Amino acid sequence: MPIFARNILPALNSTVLASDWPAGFWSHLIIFIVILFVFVIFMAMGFIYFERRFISRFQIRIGPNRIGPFGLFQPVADVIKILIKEDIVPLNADKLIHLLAPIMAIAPAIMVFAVIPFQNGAALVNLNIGILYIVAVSSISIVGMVMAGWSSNNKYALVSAMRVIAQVVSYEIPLALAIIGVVLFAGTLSMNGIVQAQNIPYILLQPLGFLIYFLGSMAEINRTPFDLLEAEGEIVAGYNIEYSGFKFALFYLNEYTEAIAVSTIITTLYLGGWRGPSFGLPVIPVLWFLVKVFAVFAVIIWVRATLPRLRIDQVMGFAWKFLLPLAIINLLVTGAQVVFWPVLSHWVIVGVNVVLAAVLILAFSRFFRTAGDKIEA
Amino acid sequence: MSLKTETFLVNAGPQHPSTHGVFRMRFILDGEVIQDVEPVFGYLHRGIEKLSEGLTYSQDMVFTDRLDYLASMTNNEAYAVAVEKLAGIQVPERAEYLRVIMAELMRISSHLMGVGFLTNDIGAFLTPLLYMYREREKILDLFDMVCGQRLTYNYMRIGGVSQDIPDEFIPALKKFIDTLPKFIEEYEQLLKTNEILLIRTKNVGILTKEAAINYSTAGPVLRASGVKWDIRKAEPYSVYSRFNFEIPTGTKGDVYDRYRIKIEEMLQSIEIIKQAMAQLPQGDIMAKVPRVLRPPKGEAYGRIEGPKGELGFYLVSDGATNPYRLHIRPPSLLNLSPLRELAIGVKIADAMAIFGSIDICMGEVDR
Amino acid sequence: MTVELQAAEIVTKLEAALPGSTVESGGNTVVIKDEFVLKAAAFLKNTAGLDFNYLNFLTATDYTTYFELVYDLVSLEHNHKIVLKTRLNNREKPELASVFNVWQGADFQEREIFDLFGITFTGHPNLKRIFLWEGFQGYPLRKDFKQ
Amino acid sequence: MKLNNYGEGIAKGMVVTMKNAIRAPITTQYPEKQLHISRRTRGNQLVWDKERCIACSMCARACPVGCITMATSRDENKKLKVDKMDYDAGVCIFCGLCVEACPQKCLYMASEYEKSVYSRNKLNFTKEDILMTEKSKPSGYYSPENEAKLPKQTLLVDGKTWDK
Repeated sequence: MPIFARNILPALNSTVLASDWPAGFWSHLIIFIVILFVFVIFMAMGFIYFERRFISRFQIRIGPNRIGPFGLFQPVADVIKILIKEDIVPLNADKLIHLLAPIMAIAPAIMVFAVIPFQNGAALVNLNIGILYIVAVSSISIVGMVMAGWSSNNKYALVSAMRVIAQVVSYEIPLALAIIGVVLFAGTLSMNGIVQAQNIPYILLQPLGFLIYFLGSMAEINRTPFDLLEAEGEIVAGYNIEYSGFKFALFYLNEYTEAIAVSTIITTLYLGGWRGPSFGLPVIPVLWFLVKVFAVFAVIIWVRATLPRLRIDQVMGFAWKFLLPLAIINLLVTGAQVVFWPVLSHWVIVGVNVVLAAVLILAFSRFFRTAGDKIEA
Repeated sequence: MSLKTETFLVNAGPQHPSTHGVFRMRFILDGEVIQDVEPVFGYLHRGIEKLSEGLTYSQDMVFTDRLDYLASMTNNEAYAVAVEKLAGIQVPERAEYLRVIMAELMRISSHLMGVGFLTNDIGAFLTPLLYMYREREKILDLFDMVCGQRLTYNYMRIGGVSQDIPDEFIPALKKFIDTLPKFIEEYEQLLKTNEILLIRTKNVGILTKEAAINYSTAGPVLRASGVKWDIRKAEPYSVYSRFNFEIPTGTKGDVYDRYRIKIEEMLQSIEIIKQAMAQLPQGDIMAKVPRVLRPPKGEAYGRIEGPKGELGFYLVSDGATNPYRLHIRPPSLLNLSPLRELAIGVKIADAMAIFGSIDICMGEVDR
Repeated sequence: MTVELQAAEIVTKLEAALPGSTVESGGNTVVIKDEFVLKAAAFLKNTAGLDFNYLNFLTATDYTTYFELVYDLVSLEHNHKIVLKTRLNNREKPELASVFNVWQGADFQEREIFDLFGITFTGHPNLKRIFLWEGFQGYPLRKDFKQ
Repeated sequence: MKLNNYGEGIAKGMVVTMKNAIRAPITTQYPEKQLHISRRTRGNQLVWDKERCIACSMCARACPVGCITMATSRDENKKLKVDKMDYDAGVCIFCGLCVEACPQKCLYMASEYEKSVYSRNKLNFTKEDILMTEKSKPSGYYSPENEAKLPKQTLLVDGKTWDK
């Protein structure tokens, strides 16, 4: 390390990156990583608070309002409480994997934020393959969950781990296909580039793609109606049933980090990211970004407050029989539009795509047919 | 190619989020599919039948509150009906009408809980349940007003009811009955056509008509399977013969039918309460019953239609102040008997839906 | 309205099919000999016109010298009912044929009687204690049970 | 082909939940806001009017769980008097049968519900503890004169009182 630091780092700094990074590569990196971590943790606490308050409104309750003004410090109290709990490892657990699992789960979820543009160019790294990086990294999280499920030596956890593997792997495919539609329109894989290309939000240009991505990502982060892996009515708490204390806190944080990640990705891909009337002030785009993120999360909460849970075979069937064909059709249509009518006004395409989405959903609604169909996973 | 697999045993309960109390199911699972299930209970066994033998007839009333604690009023009524049959007591008109009003309110409340917990079991995060709690709370308010408790009412007495209703009861009841259909309509919008609810409940856990009869199921479970059997019509007790109401029946006997039956029955109960309110006579609320009741030697079986099915008390008297034998026909326990047959071959999630749709109360199962 | 069938009517039919099975009768109650329970149950269920397809409840009473088993039978079709009773005089080792194969609703109720009265039902597929734990001493609903 | 089940039911349900989200919550903040409970509440305490009591022990005999222990003796005028009247609120099931049994109507349930204690033996009350004083709040259970004195019950059906 000393040799590396003394010789190679300055070389890197001065030669390769000096021009791009005004404060020097490493200081830039460290500062921004710290900012990101703080951002993620604060956002997670904000999300926890927001979810609890908002869902209680749907359930005609008040929600946590005791600690601090409007109960704002409730998440802080929860964190303190959870951290001072005893860390219990089951006797027959695979101790090493049991320890590594939460770290394995949370690291990729935080890594996603490296390429999220909070403002024009304000990302940790403006990768030119940003979206590809996200797709690659975000699916590593499930390895942690599977490790947790396996190492806990608990049958509920094992069932949950099996469910999460089947579910997340299936939903990766329609998810990626839906993203390609956006990429085709934007003509770039860079997250910042995609935002810059959105003169009208892609939710209008890609209504079907948005729907597929939204549903798929809800399955990916295991929210209702796809929250099979922690279906408390069936397998109690799922993969993290044998976790307590700090390790459980990491899983809990992971759950919300993934929710934030998905909300930010949806905001970036479909809702125009940081774009919005800025009135010439430098902070406004970040605010726009946050408002959109919370709006997306509000919809997710709304869905959670309303819907029951699907069964495992129905979840799998939904991915393969409903989302995947739709995603492929969407991709073909988008490709055709980009290749054959590149000069056509965007608003015409918006109209065509909205109508097409409605027709396709109606046509595929036979999936919800209830007469005696046994969909085997 | 075949993989070598093996089944494994999973315990759901006694502490499990969707067992409605301390109930345990031992699943033998092949992956997600249930190969065998054995219901295990007795965790809440308090020996009420034995305890009752040691106390007087009027004191036993308080134990019936603790049977099905979501429907204490009807338990009270069933016991009172049985003892009255044994001792040959004629109940005054007004008391009968009050009993009908209370029993139907209790039925609405119990069915609200049944539907709410069913949606909870199939994964709706508390929302429909909490909406239904709201309506149940209004009913509990009314009960509280009449008898001073929210859960263990101890309202019915042998030969009548304990206290007359206060003046503000009827206006409050009217208000509640008028607004309830609106809220039920809201639940219908929330649940009736919800696609996810449909695919989770339709064609799941089909209990055929023959099986339902053979397994001695009762109440909504039996009616959902298409058997038109309701004690209120089959053997009208109290003043039920004076009211116009329908007995809703299902066609298939799946989870969805069991859910629909409960909603339909609530609407019928509203009709009964409206008629009972209109006909409510003035007069006594208690028959002349000796302070220490000594029914003649003999036995009697009194039954009513409880929210969960036929609830009956089989009493044997040897002429003393205590019952010689008191047996409870628990609808919850008997409705559980088809559980094993229904659950074999389905996935865990469906088993929970089936279990939720049977709508049991552990206080009554274990007694 | 549920019709309570007169016992005399049932007794004649039972005696015709199973001679010597009934002990006494009165009101809506027929008392039969314990060895005829299974046959009488099958007869009552499968005979046209009777069709007692619904076992309403099944319970037992301890009369200190003998146990009395009560089968409350209902026909949902004809809406009539009858009470079938049988008596067991053997207190040490009471045994009775299970009616599980006639009415499956008897499953839990027979287990309950086994648990609380100690009456063994031969032919029951899963006869074990239902409420109390294995190894509990005594049968609580017997009158001579002392804690 | 009949087009159904395309998500219409889900959308309807979402509208219902949103409609409820705009409504006022029905829960109340308990210690700050206290609702009027039923006038006939069978609260967790007994109130005993010593003056009217004839020491007949009917209450103790009516109790199904035996939480009232009474000991009586004759005084010099051959009148019964209460020596001991212990009431164990930890065993009590608040059925109200004792109140009903009292021929003199000198025993009341209390309309109190904030009686939690840290130790179970603090729930054993002697006759001095349950004695009727100015502070005790007898409820209207089986006692119409008390019922008339108590404030009217807050009802969820009425709505308004819960919203404020």
